[in-house]
Amino acid sequence: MTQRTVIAAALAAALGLAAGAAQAQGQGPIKIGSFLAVTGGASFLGDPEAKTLRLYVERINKSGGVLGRQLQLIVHDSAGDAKQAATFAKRLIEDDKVDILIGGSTTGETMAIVKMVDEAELPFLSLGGASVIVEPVKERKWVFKTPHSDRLAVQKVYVDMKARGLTAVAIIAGSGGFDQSCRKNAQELAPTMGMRVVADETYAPTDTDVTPQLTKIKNAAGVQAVLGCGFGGITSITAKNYKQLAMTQPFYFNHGVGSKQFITGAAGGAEGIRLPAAALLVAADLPDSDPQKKPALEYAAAYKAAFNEDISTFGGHALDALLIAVDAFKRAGSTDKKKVRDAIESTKGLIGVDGIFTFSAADHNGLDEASFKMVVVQNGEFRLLK
Amino acid sequence: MSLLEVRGLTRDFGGLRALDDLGYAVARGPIHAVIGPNGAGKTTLFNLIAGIYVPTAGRILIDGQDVTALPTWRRARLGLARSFQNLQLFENMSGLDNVRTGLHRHEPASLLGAMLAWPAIRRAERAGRKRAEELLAFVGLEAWAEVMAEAMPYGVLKRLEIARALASEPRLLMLDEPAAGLNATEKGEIDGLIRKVAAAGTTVVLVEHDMKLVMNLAERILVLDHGRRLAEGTPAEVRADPAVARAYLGTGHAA
Amino acid sequence: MASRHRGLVLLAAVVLALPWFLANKFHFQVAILIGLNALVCVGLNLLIGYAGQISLGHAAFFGLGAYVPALLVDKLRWDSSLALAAGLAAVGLLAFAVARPILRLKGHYLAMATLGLGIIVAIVINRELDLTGGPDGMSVRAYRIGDLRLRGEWTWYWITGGTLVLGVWLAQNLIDSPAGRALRALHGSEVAAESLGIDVAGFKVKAFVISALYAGLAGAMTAHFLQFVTPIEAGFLRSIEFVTMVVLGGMASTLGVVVGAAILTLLPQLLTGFHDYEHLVLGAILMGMMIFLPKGLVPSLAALWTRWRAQS
Amino acid sequence: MAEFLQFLFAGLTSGAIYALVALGFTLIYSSSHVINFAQGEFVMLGGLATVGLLAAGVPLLPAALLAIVLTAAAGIALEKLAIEPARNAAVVTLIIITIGASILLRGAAQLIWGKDYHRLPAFTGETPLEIGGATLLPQSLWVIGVTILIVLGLRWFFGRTLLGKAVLATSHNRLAAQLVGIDIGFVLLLSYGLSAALGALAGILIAPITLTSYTVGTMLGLKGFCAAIVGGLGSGAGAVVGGLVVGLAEAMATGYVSSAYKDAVAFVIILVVLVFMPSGLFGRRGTDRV
Repeated sequence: MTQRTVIAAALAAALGLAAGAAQAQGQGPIKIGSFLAVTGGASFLGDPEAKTLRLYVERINKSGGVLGRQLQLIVHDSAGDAKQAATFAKRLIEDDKVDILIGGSTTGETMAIVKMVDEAELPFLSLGGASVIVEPVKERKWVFKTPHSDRLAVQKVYVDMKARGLTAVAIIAGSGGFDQSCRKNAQELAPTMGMRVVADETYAPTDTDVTPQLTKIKNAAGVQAVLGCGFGGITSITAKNYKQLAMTQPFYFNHGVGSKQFITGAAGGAEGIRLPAAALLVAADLPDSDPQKKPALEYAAAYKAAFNEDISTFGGHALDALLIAVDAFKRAGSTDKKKVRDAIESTKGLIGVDGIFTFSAADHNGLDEASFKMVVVQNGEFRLLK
Repeated sequence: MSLLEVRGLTRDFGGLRALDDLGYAVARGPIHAVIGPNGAGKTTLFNLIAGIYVPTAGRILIDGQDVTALPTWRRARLGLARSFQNLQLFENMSGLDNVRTGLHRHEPASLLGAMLAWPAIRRAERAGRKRAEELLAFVGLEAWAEVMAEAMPYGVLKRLEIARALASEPRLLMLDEPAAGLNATEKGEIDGLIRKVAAAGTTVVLVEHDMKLVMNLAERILVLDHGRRLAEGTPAEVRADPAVARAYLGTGHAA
Repeated sequence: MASRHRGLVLLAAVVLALPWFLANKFHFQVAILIGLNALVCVGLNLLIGYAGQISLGHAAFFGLGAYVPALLVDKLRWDSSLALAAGLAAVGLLAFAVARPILRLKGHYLAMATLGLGIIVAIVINRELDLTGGPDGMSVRAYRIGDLRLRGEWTWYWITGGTLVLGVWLAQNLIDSPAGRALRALHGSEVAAESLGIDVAGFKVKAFVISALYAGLAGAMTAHFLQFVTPIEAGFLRSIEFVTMVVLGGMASTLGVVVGAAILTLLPQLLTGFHDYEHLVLGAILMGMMIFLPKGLVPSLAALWTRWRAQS
Repeated sequence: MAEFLQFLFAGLTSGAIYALVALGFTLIYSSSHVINFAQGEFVMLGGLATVGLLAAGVPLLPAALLAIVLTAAAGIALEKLAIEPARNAAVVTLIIITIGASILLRGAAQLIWGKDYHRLPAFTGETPLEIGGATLLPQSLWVIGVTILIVLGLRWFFGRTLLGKAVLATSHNRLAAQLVGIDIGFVLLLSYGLSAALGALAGILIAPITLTSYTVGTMLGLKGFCAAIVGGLGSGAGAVVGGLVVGLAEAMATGYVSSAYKDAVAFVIILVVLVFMPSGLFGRRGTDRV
């Protein structure tokens, strides 16, 4: 009968039977549940997101909390795995009975739970990039997202290319979800924006070298500009290889490279590369009149002080989600899920670090496009492209 | 027709010719033995007959049927069974299950049927269990039925291997050094066991170094040396053959 | 009662009793995922535990089992059951096609070949963006039987529990049969098995296909239950997870692998509180268990229990 | 021609990297018949430890040496604490133990050095060399050169030194080696230590090219395993040939076919090689002796 004992013990321990789970609603802290890709391939997203949430929940609590209640943050590491994300989301909803969900660092993690939050009728702020997360809005009553749509990133790049008279673009993209979404957008947007994709190469995020792919692009006929889609160490390698091959076409990346590591890792190869990024990345370059400058600089300073790391734009997505949630709780005057959802949907002019948010029944992303800037790497720093 | 016949059997390992153009026939009935000094090609011959090795040249016939191209398991299904020089028991199974595995060629082996617990298979299981228990008793191992093979002493394993081979009700049983590593008492038991098997109608071919045992048991003996036939005949004939004596004395293997 | 049914009855009792102890939908979801992983492991155990053939690529079959029916329903509007049958047929065919050349290999070479096969399938699912949605995964429609849509934890708990019990029953029957002994025999000694008339290559192929079908069915059920699937389900790490479940719980012990599946499915839930230390602890637990209980949890504990009983 | 040369350089560089990792696999497999799935983590440890020590103000050379020593210690600890106690366990159990070790090492690295990726400075500058219209980074020459030196060194070690012969003897027949007085325990510790040191050295050499982070070990380990298997386990020359075959095939497939399935190339090669040569290109073909 050893088997039964083992099973019973394991289940009892795991499912927390002993714990008196149900807590009186409304009396204790406001619970914010989060599942993020803190480790694994997408940890470049999840790690700063988790750090930011912890940092700011603590700060908010120190200054008295929200509605006179403390915030309680529960973060689970999904490691970027959609199945794991779905299970943690279920746990947050059913077991922890959270008042709002923030998370899903990636599109996959998010899409795995959109049906779940709809059934649970729980407000959910996603940090994923793809626009399908909030579209069609009719089917996404409870889902909102804070990052700029990754489609917008490509649009920005194309607009900049066209302004320089470059219309024939080569794509070099990683095989991850974030990268492939960018690649797909680049292909789909090209005809409507008067661009032509003349080369399309792929690499794995674990590759050690991309010179073969770049050599093919270099030798392809008529390439006027190159767009890289990716994130992490491999983007630095790409930039380095680009320089090694002495390629001369203007090189663009999507917003995945918006962190200082990209520049230092590329050993000079990042110089001159352009990318779209939230204003956060170049806050110092913003005019003082820009309403985002102050909060962005403050966030950068606070993050650096707490973790001794430079901010990335991804942590900003989490901060904005938290700010939107807190704002909604305040305006709803309670944690009633329906009221909080409505409050989020009626958010107006909220100044976040990603931009200014104005949600509506027709727009669950709510970001103004103006806050998505084109940035260039100059002397080893991200600078606002003027 | 001979139960087993090999014609022109040759096998090279790299540059070494282990068996050279050997002709050999085994008639139904008595106990046969293959002897010879170390490296004479005895085990190679067994492995060629069993189908573990592919011959470089030559043919192998069982009951007149050419089996040279057949894989080992098909030859086994024609009624060829064997024991191994360096024991090949199923260590992950009990004594009884080892013997039951020997019944394989007479049992319905359908996976689907087994999974769905078809009555025919359950019936075969009950009958097989009984048969295996009988065989264990036959070799005197009733007490070892539920012991895992990995926990059995050497002498027991030797007999278990024979019981397992017998379970397939072979026409021809090949025993590779059945007495090797056994003490005098155990050798006596094996001797008796082989006689019992032969008496029950199974043709036995054995490779053995123990000349006393061979001369006692075998009715016909093939002597190999350097992969060639040196002599063949009754124990008395072989004993009298000067070439045999030379070969054995030359390598220090006095009979 | 035949001894092979004792474990089955125990399992069925656990499945029947468990809902009394499950407080909410999350608990049910974890229980369902345990059951589905256990289903994979019961099949994989036939291959690894009994037939002694390692596979580091079974997530490929799990993933195909999830994707093929999902795609047939989504793109071609097939009936769910028809799509499931087609999915299983595809899994079985692939397993059958690759089994013979691959299973000639032994030990680490076999491990590498199965690993390679798994990775290739995962890469294909990952790369065929237009078809599968790529790395971000795809939504899966609820399983329909006529007008009935199979949805919700309660429904899937009983479907999973029933399938698992059935799967264990089939596996136990197989193990305790001539064919099952043939599988164990080729694990013990291939040459002896051949010499007894066992078609070693054939049985390896059959064990491979059957274990692939278990994985494929579990994959399809997982996708239908979660209504979402990503290429991670077909990936290398998932394959390793399945093998670890089998080895951890106890090779050649059907109840053992169910326990192994339970432990490994629960661990992320248990360890999530360790935050940054989670992987450190997970690695230490895996190593510790395998070092101190090398035959797996259930067989090792069972042996201890017998010894303890014998002493007292 | 320039194009071909460029693919060739890329393939040689990657191939040499895979070969270095594969040599580590080979070393451990030779002595203990264990496939160490934590081999890639030694590569990661070597690179990250050097980065960490550099950041702490240690100059490059002592930092690298210290990192190699630390990683070798990790290898020895793995053998002593995890492999040795489980030496009689089944192959698959040992695989799970080394996988557990790799999860543990990755978890530890992530705690110590964080999740960012880092770069080591190139040993002799970043200015690419131009050869026949193609370019090659000086660091690639370092990788290729050191790989050649290591292969020669290992050949000397196994062929000319008593210790090396003891390792070989242990690999062929552990019992016999023990009988002639070889200290098996020491030989095993040595080969794990050496293999870890080799991994660390690889990690340091390639960090200027590939960058390094706590996750680099996984795929490098897999590719190294691939290379070791293609070459035939237990053969040093096989490991190098295997590494080059995989690296060159990836580069040429990317260059002349398509990059979409680049990361599948190594595994397709594995399947093709194993179907036709079940023991790899240089592996010993065993016949069952019964």
